[in-house]
Amino acid sequence: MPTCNMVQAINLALREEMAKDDRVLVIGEDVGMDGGVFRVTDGLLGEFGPERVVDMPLAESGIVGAAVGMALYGLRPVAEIQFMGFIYGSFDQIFSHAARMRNRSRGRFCCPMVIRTPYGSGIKAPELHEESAEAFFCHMPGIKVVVPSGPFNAKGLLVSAIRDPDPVLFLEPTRLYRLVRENVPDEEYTLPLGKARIVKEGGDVTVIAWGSMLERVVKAVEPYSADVIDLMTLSPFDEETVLESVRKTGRAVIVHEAAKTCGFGAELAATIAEEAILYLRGPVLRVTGYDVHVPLAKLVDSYLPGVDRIRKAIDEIMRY
Amino acid sequence: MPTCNMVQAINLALREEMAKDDRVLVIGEDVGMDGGVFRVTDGLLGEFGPERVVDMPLAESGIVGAAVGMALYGLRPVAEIQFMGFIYGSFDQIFSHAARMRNRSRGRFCCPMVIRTPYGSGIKAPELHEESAEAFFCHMPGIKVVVPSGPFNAKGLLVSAIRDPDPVLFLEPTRLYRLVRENVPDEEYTLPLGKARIVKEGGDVTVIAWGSMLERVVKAVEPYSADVIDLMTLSPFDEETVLESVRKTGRAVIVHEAAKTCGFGAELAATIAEEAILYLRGPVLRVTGYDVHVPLAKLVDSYLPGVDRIRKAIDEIMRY
Amino acid sequence: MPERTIATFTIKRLEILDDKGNADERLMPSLEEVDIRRMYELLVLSRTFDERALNLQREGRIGTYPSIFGQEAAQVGSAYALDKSDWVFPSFRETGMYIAMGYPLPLLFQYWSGDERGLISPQGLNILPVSVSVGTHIPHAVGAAMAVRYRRDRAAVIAYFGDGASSKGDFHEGFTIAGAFRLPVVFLCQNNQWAISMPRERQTAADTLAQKALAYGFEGVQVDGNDVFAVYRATREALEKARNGGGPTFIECYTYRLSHHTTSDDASRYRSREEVEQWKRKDPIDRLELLMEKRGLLSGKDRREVKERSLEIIDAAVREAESVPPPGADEMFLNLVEKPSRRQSKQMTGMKNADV
Amino acid sequence: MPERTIATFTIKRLEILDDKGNADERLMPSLEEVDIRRMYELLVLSRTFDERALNLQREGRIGTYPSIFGQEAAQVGSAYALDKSDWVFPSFRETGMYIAMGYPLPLLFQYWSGDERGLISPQGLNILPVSVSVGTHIPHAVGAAMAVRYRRDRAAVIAYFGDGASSKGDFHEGFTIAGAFRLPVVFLCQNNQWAISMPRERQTAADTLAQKALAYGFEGVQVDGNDVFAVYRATREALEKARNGGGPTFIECYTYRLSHHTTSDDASRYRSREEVEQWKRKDPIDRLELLMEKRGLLSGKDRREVKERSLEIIDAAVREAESVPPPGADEMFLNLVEKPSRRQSKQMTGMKNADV
Ligand SMILES: Cc1ncc(C[n+]2csc(CCOP(=O)(O)OP(=O)(O)O)c2C)c(N)n1
Ligand SMILES: Cc1ncc(C[n+]2csc(CCOP(=O)(O)OP(=O)(O)O)c2C)c(N)n1
Ligand SMILES: [Mg+2]
Ligand SMILES: [Mg+2]
Repeated sequence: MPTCNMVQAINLALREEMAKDDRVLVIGEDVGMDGGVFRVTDGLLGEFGPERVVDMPLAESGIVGAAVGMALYGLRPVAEIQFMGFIYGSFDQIFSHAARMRNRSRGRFCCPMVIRTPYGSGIKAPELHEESAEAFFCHMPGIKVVVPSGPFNAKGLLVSAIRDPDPVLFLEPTRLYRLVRENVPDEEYTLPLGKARIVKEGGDVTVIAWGSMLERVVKAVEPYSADVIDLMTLSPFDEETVLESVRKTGRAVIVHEAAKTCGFGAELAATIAEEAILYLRGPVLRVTGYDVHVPLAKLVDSYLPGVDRIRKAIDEIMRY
Repeated sequence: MPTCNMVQAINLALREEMAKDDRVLVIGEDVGMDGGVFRVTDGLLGEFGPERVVDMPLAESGIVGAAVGMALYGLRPVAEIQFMGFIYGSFDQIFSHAARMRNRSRGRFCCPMVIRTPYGSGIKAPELHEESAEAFFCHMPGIKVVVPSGPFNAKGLLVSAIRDPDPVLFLEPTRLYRLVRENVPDEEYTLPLGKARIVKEGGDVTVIAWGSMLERVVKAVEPYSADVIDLMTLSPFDEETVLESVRKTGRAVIVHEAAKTCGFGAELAATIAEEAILYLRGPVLRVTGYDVHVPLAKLVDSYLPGVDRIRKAIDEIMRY
Repeated sequence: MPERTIATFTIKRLEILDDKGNADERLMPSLEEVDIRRMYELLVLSRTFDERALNLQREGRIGTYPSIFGQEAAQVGSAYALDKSDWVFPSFRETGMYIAMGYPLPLLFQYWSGDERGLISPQGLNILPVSVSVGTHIPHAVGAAMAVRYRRDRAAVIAYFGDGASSKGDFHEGFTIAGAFRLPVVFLCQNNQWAISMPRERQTAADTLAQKALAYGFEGVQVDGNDVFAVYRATREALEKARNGGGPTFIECYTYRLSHHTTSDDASRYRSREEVEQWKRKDPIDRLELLMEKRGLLSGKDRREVKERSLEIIDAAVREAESVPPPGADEMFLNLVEKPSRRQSKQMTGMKNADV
Repeated sequence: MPERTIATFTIKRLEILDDKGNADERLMPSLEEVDIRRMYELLVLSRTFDERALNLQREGRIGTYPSIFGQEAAQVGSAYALDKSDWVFPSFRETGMYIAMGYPLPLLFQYWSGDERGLISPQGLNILPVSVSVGTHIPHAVGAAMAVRYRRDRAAVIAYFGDGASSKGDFHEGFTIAGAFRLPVVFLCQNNQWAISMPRERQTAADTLAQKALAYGFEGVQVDGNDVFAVYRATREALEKARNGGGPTFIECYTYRLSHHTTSDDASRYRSREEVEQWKRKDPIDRLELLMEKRGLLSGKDRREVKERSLEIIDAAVREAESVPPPGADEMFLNLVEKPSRRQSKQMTGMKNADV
């Protein structure tokens, strides 16, 4: 069982699925010869050829739209958007089409496709290279949103995403791409979409996070007995696991790096306020990015929720 | 003081602002000769000529992008998107540019512009003609989101939006366009952005809504003593008014027609759960559209929160 | 600026049948009499559908409807060139194409009455659902053509759209990709001179839409869109080219929207009656009738019979459509995704129980 | 298909200065010796900036940086044709344009080190901030040109972008609008043959990018982008045409990206060293030096002096940039909107007090 980082794990998932299923294709900008700007698709061109690893013109809407067309025809395209900040140009294709084709045709046609994109802060890149725009896509019926937090779950979740009969947005936290290595089986395994992972169990407080925030959350909860939940799938999210934990601990802290207002944390807090309020001892706290645009390198660390801010929130909620 | 419907009130606001300020232009599809598909810009072409009432090619991204360019140059364009379902094609321009220009240039350039668009259900139109996608835009720092609920406030809010130094998305509930008439002064008045309106005061429960849901909310609360809050501006929303009311009543119900998950109601509920939880007697309830795509004419009424569903929620919360 | 020329291009126009009913025999596609008769029937059936739909709308029996009046030849002529197994990506004004492809007429009425179930293409027909958002379906046709190529299938792909769509970014991105990969796709634009109130000349400064293909390195051609033979011929050749690896073709059918944009529109606000009258003289059905009469393919009796038969077909279709029980409210949760989420299922149950 | 021709088009290419340093005198724009010398200085300064930026990046003193190596003539030549009062909409690879327009160099280093404040154009210069999202700034230039027209100003507007950008939908929508309104805007494309790893030939099947202008009904021209005189001349004429109501022009500067895409890229993964070496022989600075030497405008000593002076300017700029204290954390809340919301203000205060 090889140990690999998240880039390698995702690469492995693509490789295995492509080998197994000739309907699976990879399309995107610089995914071929270059192997992707993060090298996630490295080697695929050599292994599967230019018909299955397709370098596309610089046209995000066209890329997603073409993936929709491929999926309608019966293929299972995996489209890469080079950075999440460039997915906005394909918003219309995702929401008006990918997410609605099954509905519009009453099941006659569907869009089994994955959109992969590097996501989130922490690489000190230019503007629009560090976006965490997950919440937009969680407000779209018809599409799933998945965020892995490590190499092992990245592979298992991506395989499930590729096999899913409906469109899946797969958000890869760039900060985690090469941060840790884990044992990642090169035999087949899948992780179910829509199921959260309990990272750590405890009785006093529930902390909910995903992607690159997990690592900070785990540090922040050290002094406490906390349930740490890694959602992994944001849409549909694992309500049961969240509510069960909150009903047990009576305290909830939500952590994400996106701007606070209307971030996905709002939905979590709202769900808790609707379904578990009688169990709560105190307010549902959100530790998030501020309501600003992700700043450039010099300030990005001040923007991101750090261990300190998360710890403070837990300190605060523990006073109830 | 003429009585007018919302279409006329908006028309009046445009007319007055254009007469007063030669920086104000109207651009969009069919806004000229045709006067807009809802006749909102009727007569403006005749009064101000084709340089200020500009029929644009069928290109939503180009329309918003051109408005950005005009605003950067010092004009105050009011761009119309023909239906909210077609705003998705300009999502990138709105979020990557209009909302960021001031930030990106550190205040050297800014985008005083308005995007008007008919919004919401209730006119039995084809697919994508009945979208209520407000929540997306409330997650965007740098842009305001306004929803009028009647002719009088439509005029006052639109004038404020046009004069605002930053971009404003102005969502016009199509169902209300011709539903009621109100006295609308043809002299100048403005309503401040970011300030909610208390439609009705009461002690037992707070019901928060906006746009076309208000009318149903007012009917639904009849048997109760309720605070009914019309947010009018969703971003930034009037936290104080919301929290003050909820702290008083201890019960909160949020009503909107957009899909529930990650709708703007989530942010409201989360804010209440964060800032006023100790005052709450029961859960924060959301009565919303279901997590599906707005269905066509035959089913749209089943999709929309009706008076019954809203009343049920109030009945339920009153049991606490 | 004195410089050297590095490229030259030409754009051509194809016309076969003029409005007096004369056909250019050198250009005439090889069609049996039975084909010509069938084309005529389809044209009349399309127009009859359209007339009935406008009436039904006025009576409140269907919703907003976009008339195809004047565009029948562009739709029937192109669809007649298609194989059943081809993949068709329509916009929202394609009744004539649906009819020529053999789509069940009751479904069309059902759809326009506001029931999504009207968009379930029968198995064996690869007609994608109506795309309301102008031009945004073009990349889907391109993606499907990539899939056809990948699968080494013989199918061709066709996308239908209007002159207004040619301004959308997705038109450009789709065309760029189609050209770059030389894909088996035909882009069929019905330039009906108007995008709601926007006349073609103000939509783009290009003299023809056909020349837009030059930007993408493939062929663009203008055809008389009221000439069912020219449309048929251009489409058939483009489809053959596509199937033989010759890459995409952009066909601009030069035609006219004789009616309002939709039943919600009032075209008198923005265009002259004279313009409309002028175009009425170029009616695609009239000129085919003239040709058929000259060739002894159509008597006065034939004409009446074709029209009566069309009326019967449409009557039956309306009856069938209106006998379908309305969808249950839970229909909106079905076919949203393969497996509804826990929350969606809860909502569906809640809806049935009239919960919050 | 035998049809009649309804339109013909030609695309031209402008070259003046060849890589041996010979200029076509008939095409040579009227430039004083001092202009030629100034152009040379700007080219050298641009390259010197670029070299230093690459070094600083390696030392970790600035972030990701996109080199302009090889494209200096396209940038300096075009910017030299601009008036200070013109409006410039750059993409992200425009250092040479900034330098030729007189943008403060320390600000550029500040920006590339990850400090937004480097994008505050001095009053009097209408250079918009770097647009990272490829091609999406094109409609802004178009809107500004609409405003120029509306204000009856003499300003012209120019948008800079690359070959890759020509595939984006916003390129199309912007060009469509610019053509439809005959706006005073110049589209300057640096076709440097690569969009990261995507070669120009696979970006689009069009033989030239210049011909894409045909789709929009205005002029497109290809120029040798390594020829500062051709670029200057084409831009100046296009700007004059714009100012005189002649509408938009699309200029394709045919050039080459001699370096990696950015400092994060490794171009050896996808292109051959031979290709790069071949293009090095077309270096835009070398050929200008040859011409100047032939004309007695440049001695070996002059060359050294220009380079030394450039190094000094860059040294000073780096020093100044690095002496600027880093932004305070509240900078991210300032200039977000004119008046921060209550929530934003609370967050800013909270941040200062290290609250949640
Ligand atoms: C993206 C988008 N923008 C706007 C509309 C509203 N709208 C519907 S049809 C239409 C005009 C379409 O013109 P054209 O493409 O020429 O097709 P035609 O209606 O003439 O068949 C417009 C603006 C839409 N449906 N989609
Ligand atoms: C919309 C968008 N998609 C993808 C990227 C990532 N990216 C940055 S530059 C680039 C290539 C741009 O090529 P070109 O337009 O030729 O400009 P050049 O880099 O050659 O100057 C890509 C794909 C981006 N910045 N914006
Ligand atoms: Mg049209
Ligand atoms: Mg390039």
